[in-house]
Amino acid sequence: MSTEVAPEPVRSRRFKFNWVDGFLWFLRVAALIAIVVGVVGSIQQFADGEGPSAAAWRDLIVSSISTGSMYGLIALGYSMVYGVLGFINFAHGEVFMSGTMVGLISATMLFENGFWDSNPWISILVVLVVAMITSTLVAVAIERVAYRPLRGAPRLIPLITSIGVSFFVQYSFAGLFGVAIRNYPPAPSQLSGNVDILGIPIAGTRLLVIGVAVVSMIGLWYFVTQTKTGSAMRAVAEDKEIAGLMGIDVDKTIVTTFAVGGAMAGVAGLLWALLFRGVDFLTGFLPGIKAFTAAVLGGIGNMPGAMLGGVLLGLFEGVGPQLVLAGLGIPAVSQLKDAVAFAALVLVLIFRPTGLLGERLGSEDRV
Amino acid sequence: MPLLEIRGLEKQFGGIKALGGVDFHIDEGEIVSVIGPNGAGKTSFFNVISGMFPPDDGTIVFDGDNVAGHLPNEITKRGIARTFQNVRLFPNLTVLENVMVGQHCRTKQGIWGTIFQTKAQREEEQMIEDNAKEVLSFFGTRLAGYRHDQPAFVLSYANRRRLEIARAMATEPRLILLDEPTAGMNPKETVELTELIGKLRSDRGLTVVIIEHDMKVVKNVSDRVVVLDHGVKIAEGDYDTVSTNEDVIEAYLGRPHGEAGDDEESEYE
Amino acid sequence: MSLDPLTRRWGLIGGAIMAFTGAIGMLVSFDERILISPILSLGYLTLLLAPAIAGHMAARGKVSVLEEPEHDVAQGAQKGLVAGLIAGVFAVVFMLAVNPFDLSEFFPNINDRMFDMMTFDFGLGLGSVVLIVASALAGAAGGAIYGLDDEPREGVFRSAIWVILFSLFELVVSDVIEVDAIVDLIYARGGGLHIWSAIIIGVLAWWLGVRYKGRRAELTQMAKDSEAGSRLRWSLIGVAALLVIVLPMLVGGIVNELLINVALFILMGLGLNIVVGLAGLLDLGYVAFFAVGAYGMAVLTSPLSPAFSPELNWWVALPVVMVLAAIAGVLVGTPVIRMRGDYLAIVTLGFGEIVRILILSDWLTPFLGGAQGITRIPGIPLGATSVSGTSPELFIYMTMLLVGVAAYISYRTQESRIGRAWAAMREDEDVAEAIGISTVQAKLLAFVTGAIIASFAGALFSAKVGTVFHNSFDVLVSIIILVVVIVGGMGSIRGVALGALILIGVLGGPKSQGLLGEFAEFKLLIYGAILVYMMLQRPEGLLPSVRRSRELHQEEAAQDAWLDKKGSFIEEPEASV
Amino acid sequence: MSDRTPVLAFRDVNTHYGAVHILKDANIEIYAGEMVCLLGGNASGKTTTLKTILGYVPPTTGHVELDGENVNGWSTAQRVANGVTMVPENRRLFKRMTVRENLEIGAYLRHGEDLSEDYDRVFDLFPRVKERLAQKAGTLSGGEQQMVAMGRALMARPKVLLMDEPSMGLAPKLVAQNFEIIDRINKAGTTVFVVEQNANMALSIADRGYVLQTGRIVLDDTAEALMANPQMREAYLGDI
Amino acid sequence: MNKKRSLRFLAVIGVLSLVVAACGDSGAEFEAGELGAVTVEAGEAIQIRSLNAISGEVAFLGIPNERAIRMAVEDYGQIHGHDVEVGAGLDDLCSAEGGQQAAQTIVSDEQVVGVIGTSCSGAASGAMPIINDAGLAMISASNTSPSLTSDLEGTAGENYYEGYYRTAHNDLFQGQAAANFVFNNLGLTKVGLIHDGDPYTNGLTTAFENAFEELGGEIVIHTAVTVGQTDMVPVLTEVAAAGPELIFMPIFPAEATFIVQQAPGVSGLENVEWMGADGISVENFMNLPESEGMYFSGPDTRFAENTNEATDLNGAQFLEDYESEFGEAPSADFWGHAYDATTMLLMAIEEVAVVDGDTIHIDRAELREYLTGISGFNGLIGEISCDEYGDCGAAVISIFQHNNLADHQASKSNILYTYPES
Repeated sequence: MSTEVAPEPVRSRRFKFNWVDGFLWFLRVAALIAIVVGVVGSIQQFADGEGPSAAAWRDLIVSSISTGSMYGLIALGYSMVYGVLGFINFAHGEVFMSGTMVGLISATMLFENGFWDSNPWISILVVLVVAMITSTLVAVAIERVAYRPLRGAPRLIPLITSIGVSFFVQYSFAGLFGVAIRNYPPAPSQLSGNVDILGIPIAGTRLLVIGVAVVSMIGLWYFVTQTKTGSAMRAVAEDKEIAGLMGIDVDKTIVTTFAVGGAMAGVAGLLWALLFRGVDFLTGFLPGIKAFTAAVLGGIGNMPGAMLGGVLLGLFEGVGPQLVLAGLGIPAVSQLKDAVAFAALVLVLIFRPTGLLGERLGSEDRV
Repeated sequence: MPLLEIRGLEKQFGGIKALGGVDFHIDEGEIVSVIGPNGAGKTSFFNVISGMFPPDDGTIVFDGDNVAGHLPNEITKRGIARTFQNVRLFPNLTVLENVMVGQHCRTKQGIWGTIFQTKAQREEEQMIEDNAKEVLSFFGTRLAGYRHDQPAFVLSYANRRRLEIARAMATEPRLILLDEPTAGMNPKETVELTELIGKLRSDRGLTVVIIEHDMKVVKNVSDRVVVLDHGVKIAEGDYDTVSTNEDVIEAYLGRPHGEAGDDEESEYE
Repeated sequence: MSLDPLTRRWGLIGGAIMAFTGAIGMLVSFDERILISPILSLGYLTLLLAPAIAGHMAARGKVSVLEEPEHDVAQGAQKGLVAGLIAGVFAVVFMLAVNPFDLSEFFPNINDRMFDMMTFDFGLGLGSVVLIVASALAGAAGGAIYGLDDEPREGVFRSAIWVILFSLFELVVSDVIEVDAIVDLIYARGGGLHIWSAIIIGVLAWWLGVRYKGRRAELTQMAKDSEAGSRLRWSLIGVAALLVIVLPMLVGGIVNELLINVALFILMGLGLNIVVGLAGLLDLGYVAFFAVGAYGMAVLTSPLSPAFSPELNWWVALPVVMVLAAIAGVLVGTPVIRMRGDYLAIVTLGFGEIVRILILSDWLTPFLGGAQGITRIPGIPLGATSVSGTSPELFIYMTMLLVGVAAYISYRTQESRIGRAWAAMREDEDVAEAIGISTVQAKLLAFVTGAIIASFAGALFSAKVGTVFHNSFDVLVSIIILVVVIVGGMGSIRGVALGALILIGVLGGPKSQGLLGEFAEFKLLIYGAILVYMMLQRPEGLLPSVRRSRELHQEEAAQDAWLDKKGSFIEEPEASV
Repeated sequence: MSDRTPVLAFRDVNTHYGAVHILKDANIEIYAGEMVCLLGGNASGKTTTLKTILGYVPPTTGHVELDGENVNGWSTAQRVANGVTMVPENRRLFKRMTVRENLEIGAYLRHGEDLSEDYDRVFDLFPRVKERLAQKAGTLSGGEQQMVAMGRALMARPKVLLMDEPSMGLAPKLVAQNFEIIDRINKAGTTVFVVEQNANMALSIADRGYVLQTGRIVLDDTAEALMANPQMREAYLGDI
Repeated sequence: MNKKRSLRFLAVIGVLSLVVAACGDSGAEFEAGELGAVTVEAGEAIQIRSLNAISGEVAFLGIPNERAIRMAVEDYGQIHGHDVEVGAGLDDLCSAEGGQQAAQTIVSDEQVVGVIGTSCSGAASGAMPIINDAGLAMISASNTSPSLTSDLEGTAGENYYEGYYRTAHNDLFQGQAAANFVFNNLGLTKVGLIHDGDPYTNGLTTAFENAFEELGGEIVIHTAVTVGQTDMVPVLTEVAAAGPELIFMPIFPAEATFIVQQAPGVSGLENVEWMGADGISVENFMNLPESEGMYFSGPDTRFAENTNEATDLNGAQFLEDYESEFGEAPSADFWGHAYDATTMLLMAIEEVAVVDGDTIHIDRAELREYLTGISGFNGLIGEISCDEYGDCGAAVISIFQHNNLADHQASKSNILYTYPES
């Protein structure tokens, strides 16, 4: 799709007027105007001393980025599976939830015998490992049982399967763990305080969350681009048949992909525990959809895109309502948080149909 | 006035110039072959003409109107039909349905007619079916009889190529673009198809542009041959002129065995 | 005797299922439903079905295309016994492993009630032995059944299925029979069949099956052979229509209420079927159109609509609602028109959520009532009376009328120029465009038609319930409609109806109960399991359309011509957008 | 020749796809150093033959031998590790990966071995490839891609190189070039098994040939004899 | 399954036989009122039904209600020699359509005399048209929406139907109580309100807003979270920006948990007081360290001393029985209301029943009339009197401060305010 209008017939793009394009242009312009007016309104409010204080804005932004980086980690799993198998694994949110849920058992046990407070770092590490192992196992099991028999099926089939898996895992956990919401023990005191970064106080847990996300992302990037398994993964993503011909065990590589995606979801599970503490069997649902949105926002199949998409989505939904909608004079804006997130997705896709970092495929790939 | 006249056609994909200012024309009733090495931009050329991609620059004047930048369905409606290099049928539709759907742009019954089963709608459906059968009969017994109700995916490779041509014919085009119609066919089938292409012109009055690697086919069917390389036209003329053109030999045909120079480098460029 | 790995595998799977259903509390919860009084509850059926199926599968062994399967009762029973034994031992090991710990803090359903249930109230010691024996016997029975010849095996299956159906659907049966004396003859007071009535039903099912063997096949063949427009076809249609008209009179309010719920989902299923099944646009936000229909009708007819309250008659409001839905279809459809597959899925899902969030938001509360919804929506005026959910035996006819309209629209479009264009677009969008189909038009038409059909459902819903709240329109509804379409058979009208009947009618919908109220807690678990099972075993759905089953069984149906097809034999993910 | 062990052999192989009988009692023997071609039209079972060699399609009866060993039940990876490599039709490079990565993947199963010698061999055959090492494979021209595809296969140090339709859809010059290279690879000691529809071209460089028709091997002779076979001339060589 | 369906069966045959059947059915000497009557033959049980949210997110509310209903029926014993049967607990799914469907099930059995339910106000709006049409009486233990009864000043609510009663308090009542407390006792004038999109929570915040503004206070922000939301920083930032002195959030535990846990990370909320309502005065929320110091409004649950006059059971005894039977304390605060509602219904049945040998006749219109006339009934929740719109709440709202993390039951006794002020 061309994003430019060229009215003169000689330099002919899609010069012929087309009302779909017209409508999309209308949307783009309307959105831009709304955003500009809203932001100006908010700035005006801020200047008038209304609306959130500077400190509140700071907290909001930091919190949005940390939530967003958690989305990003989950989104990586969507993106990796999409890259390799070409379908959206709706059950990935449940993979994330399982890590958080089982991690809770270890955290509760550690808390009950006092280890949590005496050795917070080791405790967090233990929870991290438990969450990662659980999520990895769940992801691999799902692949084995539900997706492997579907290799080669039209892509709608595994997608629907993943919806089924998602229900199944959710309600299995509801049955196993009960439906009540449970809470992780409060973050150890060493973490709950503020840390000064360049003179700006930032909540320790949020900083840790962002740090863990960055480290995981770098580790994953190294794994995918610099190791043999990583290049095998990319090869399988591009052409399973040929990868198999080169001696790559395609099934094993796919399992690896699920495992790595699961492990990242497990890390996200720990981050969830640090950020929100409360867990129930539906914990994976909304973050799952958000992460999926983030993956698409960044350009699905693209790993840096997933991370970027996650952080941006966190910012859109966290800061967006306050920054744009409040400025437009809409009441109770944070209620519209999720609507803003999805609207942002629609807008981004209208501007860039392949997502932010999604590749525009060349003619060879397309036709 | 030529049926199709193209000037300065340009198209880039991610920094790679697929078409670098191609001029081209074809008169009503002509059969022109487009040849060139792999990756020379032949298929991109078809894609741009048929509207799959808008050109970056240039004009495509078909029957007096510039159609550059129009949507593919609009271009098809104006009378340019095409087939695809790697055969793209609707595999789960029956043979007959594949052809019937080709007449979409020549028919007009909408949702109301469909829901209320108006007389006009019923007549049109009948007409679509009759036309489709008529088009299929063009291929003799190959796609006739029980084949009508078979899903397209059970067809043999050659029959799929034929069906794709039939589907293109059903759009009632004036110009038909055939992308490697004989690829993957055995010599017998190739000969048969070559004759068929001739019949497209003689029986159906179609103008044909064809991309082909099989030089026998090119020699047999074309009035004129256009050679593309790196998105640029490097030669044009009748078969004999083109096939002896040094640039064409260098870029595309290669020298017959034994004639190759000793210069290894040049051989593998 | 060496252990066949397949037997071991099925035994372990069976055992895992036993342990799993116990640990999630399913067995205990199902135990409250008596099937055959007093010997069998749904819980024990579930518990013993696992080893029985394991035994059956173990006896079946590996199925080869080339060889006729062998049927031998003794051998089947033996294999089944071993598989059942393994399953039972697994379940016991599970119980013994978890028993020493107090896990109730984390696993509330691993509790005494579970142990009591799984050990048949005999205590852990003796009970374990009993469980193993019972499981082994169930496995042996399952295996032996496989070993039977075709005819008796079918007889056993038929009897078992009918007995289970009669006991599960006690509510319907007693609602239809209506005469207390007869109901009491069949069912025990506390629920469940009497033993003797179960036996009679089983024997009858067997006998009728044998007696009319071949007749059914003959009949269906006859129905198939009857040409469209022929006398036979018309009389068949007539009989079906008569049945549909008379049926609601025969059943009571509960079943009619249930049927209305089912019909609403058939309606939405038919609409979504046009979008997804025919046009191939994966819409995960279909509920948005349902919401537009429901809220549109509420605003137009309710005297309590907050801002704008014309208090129109339902019939007058309906066309307005349809127009609103069509506009919504265009508004949602246009931005996504250039998006494909998965992008379309997430964006439509987003639209669905946006609509729900906006309805709820305090921002639009002055217009749509926000959290307080819109109430006092009048029913559908019909002559002197007004039909609403308070009289389901009349309202069902309204729903059926609109279902009929939607089915007719689907049926007509499917085999027409428009239907072919959709089919082509579904198969290959680029090519469809290249052969002269305006995909923009085709997509919008699909969206709009789908939206209008969903708005029918919404309009009915408002009039039926009398109130609308935002929580009736969450994303789960979209997904369940999709599941209905998929399980029933994409692209197939009959399939959608069957899917809705089974899922919504039996298991229950997102906001309604099905016949099996006991399943409520586990409804979505079962939905998930059904969905996965269907996708693995019968991805085309229960009653698929021809095209759809072609698509999914291309490989099997293909002649060797297709084997040499160009391209890969492992399908590559298509490059997106 | 029967006293030697064939590098690759089919022994009475039958394959089914669902209920469809594809290969019917196929017997093929390929000896070290040979260049053998398998000719056949569409739907004759050529692709199935390749899939059977690589283990994607299990024979229902009969077996495939590598170096005299029955390899039924081996995974594709095992077979590749034992010296079977294929150059697929249409090149099929990993377009989003660099040329170097493509070559590395060719040597995927050769863990920890020094690859410099193999690189040299590839660069020797295709000097052009060396210049393009850091480029994304998708940006190369058609001819260059063909070279990388062959280089990638050679990186596995195959005992038998399978070529799937090396002339399909290629410009005449490229077809000639391809067969030239195949010839050279064969002369350099690699056994080559070419599956082709273009019988003229294939027979011009092959030692022997098999002709496959609807799953059955109907002819099996030296290249010269096949060229001279009148049936052959009519059906596959385009003389009508 | 013992149900009388003769009328419906005959409807199929035709109007004529319907008339005949109807005549034949009412041949007894007992004269039924305009809503008809239920005749319980010898040996049969009197049928009542329980309709509560027993699955899903709001099950914590519905399950103790249903249990209390069963306990009440058991404690009450036989009525004129007939057992009382509740049948399987019906689920209102906390939604209008769920309520409607369940109501359909209830009215399909013509032997049913009355219903105890629903748990959620939305469900009542779906169920009542059908319940009312069938002439039944329904008493809810936990519906609080004003629209179901009246505005307490003599105007019927928009969803008021005859035959509807409740022992739960009207939101307007609690709104007034909470507003009074905040304005008068705490002396705060700037309040932020958070609801969660549920009709109940939204109704309560709206009631608070009206009452508080009436008193002269200022609602600086009235916003909402959504059910299932976890990231509360944006909404808290929005609230903080408005500068409230107290935040009143009558929402449910899941979202409230996230709010109190994340509030410390938001600048501007450091000195804010928090107040919740009965939705979160539950164990798992009050176990959170962050919940300490919060105020809670809700029905006064100091029922220990109150005795239900129909069963002679006091609150302390009830809780003891409950714990011994179900192994846990009730998960919500409306058990007393449910118990009283049930005994009220049973008492009404007993009073209006016309005994005819072993058979009894219960006239539906008279049943309603009796319920409307209830006055000064002593229940667990206090003295119950019904008004003409069915509000029967004992109407004591108490507000306590959570000051004892270790023992939240003790906190519940730390009552700072009760309404009406005595």
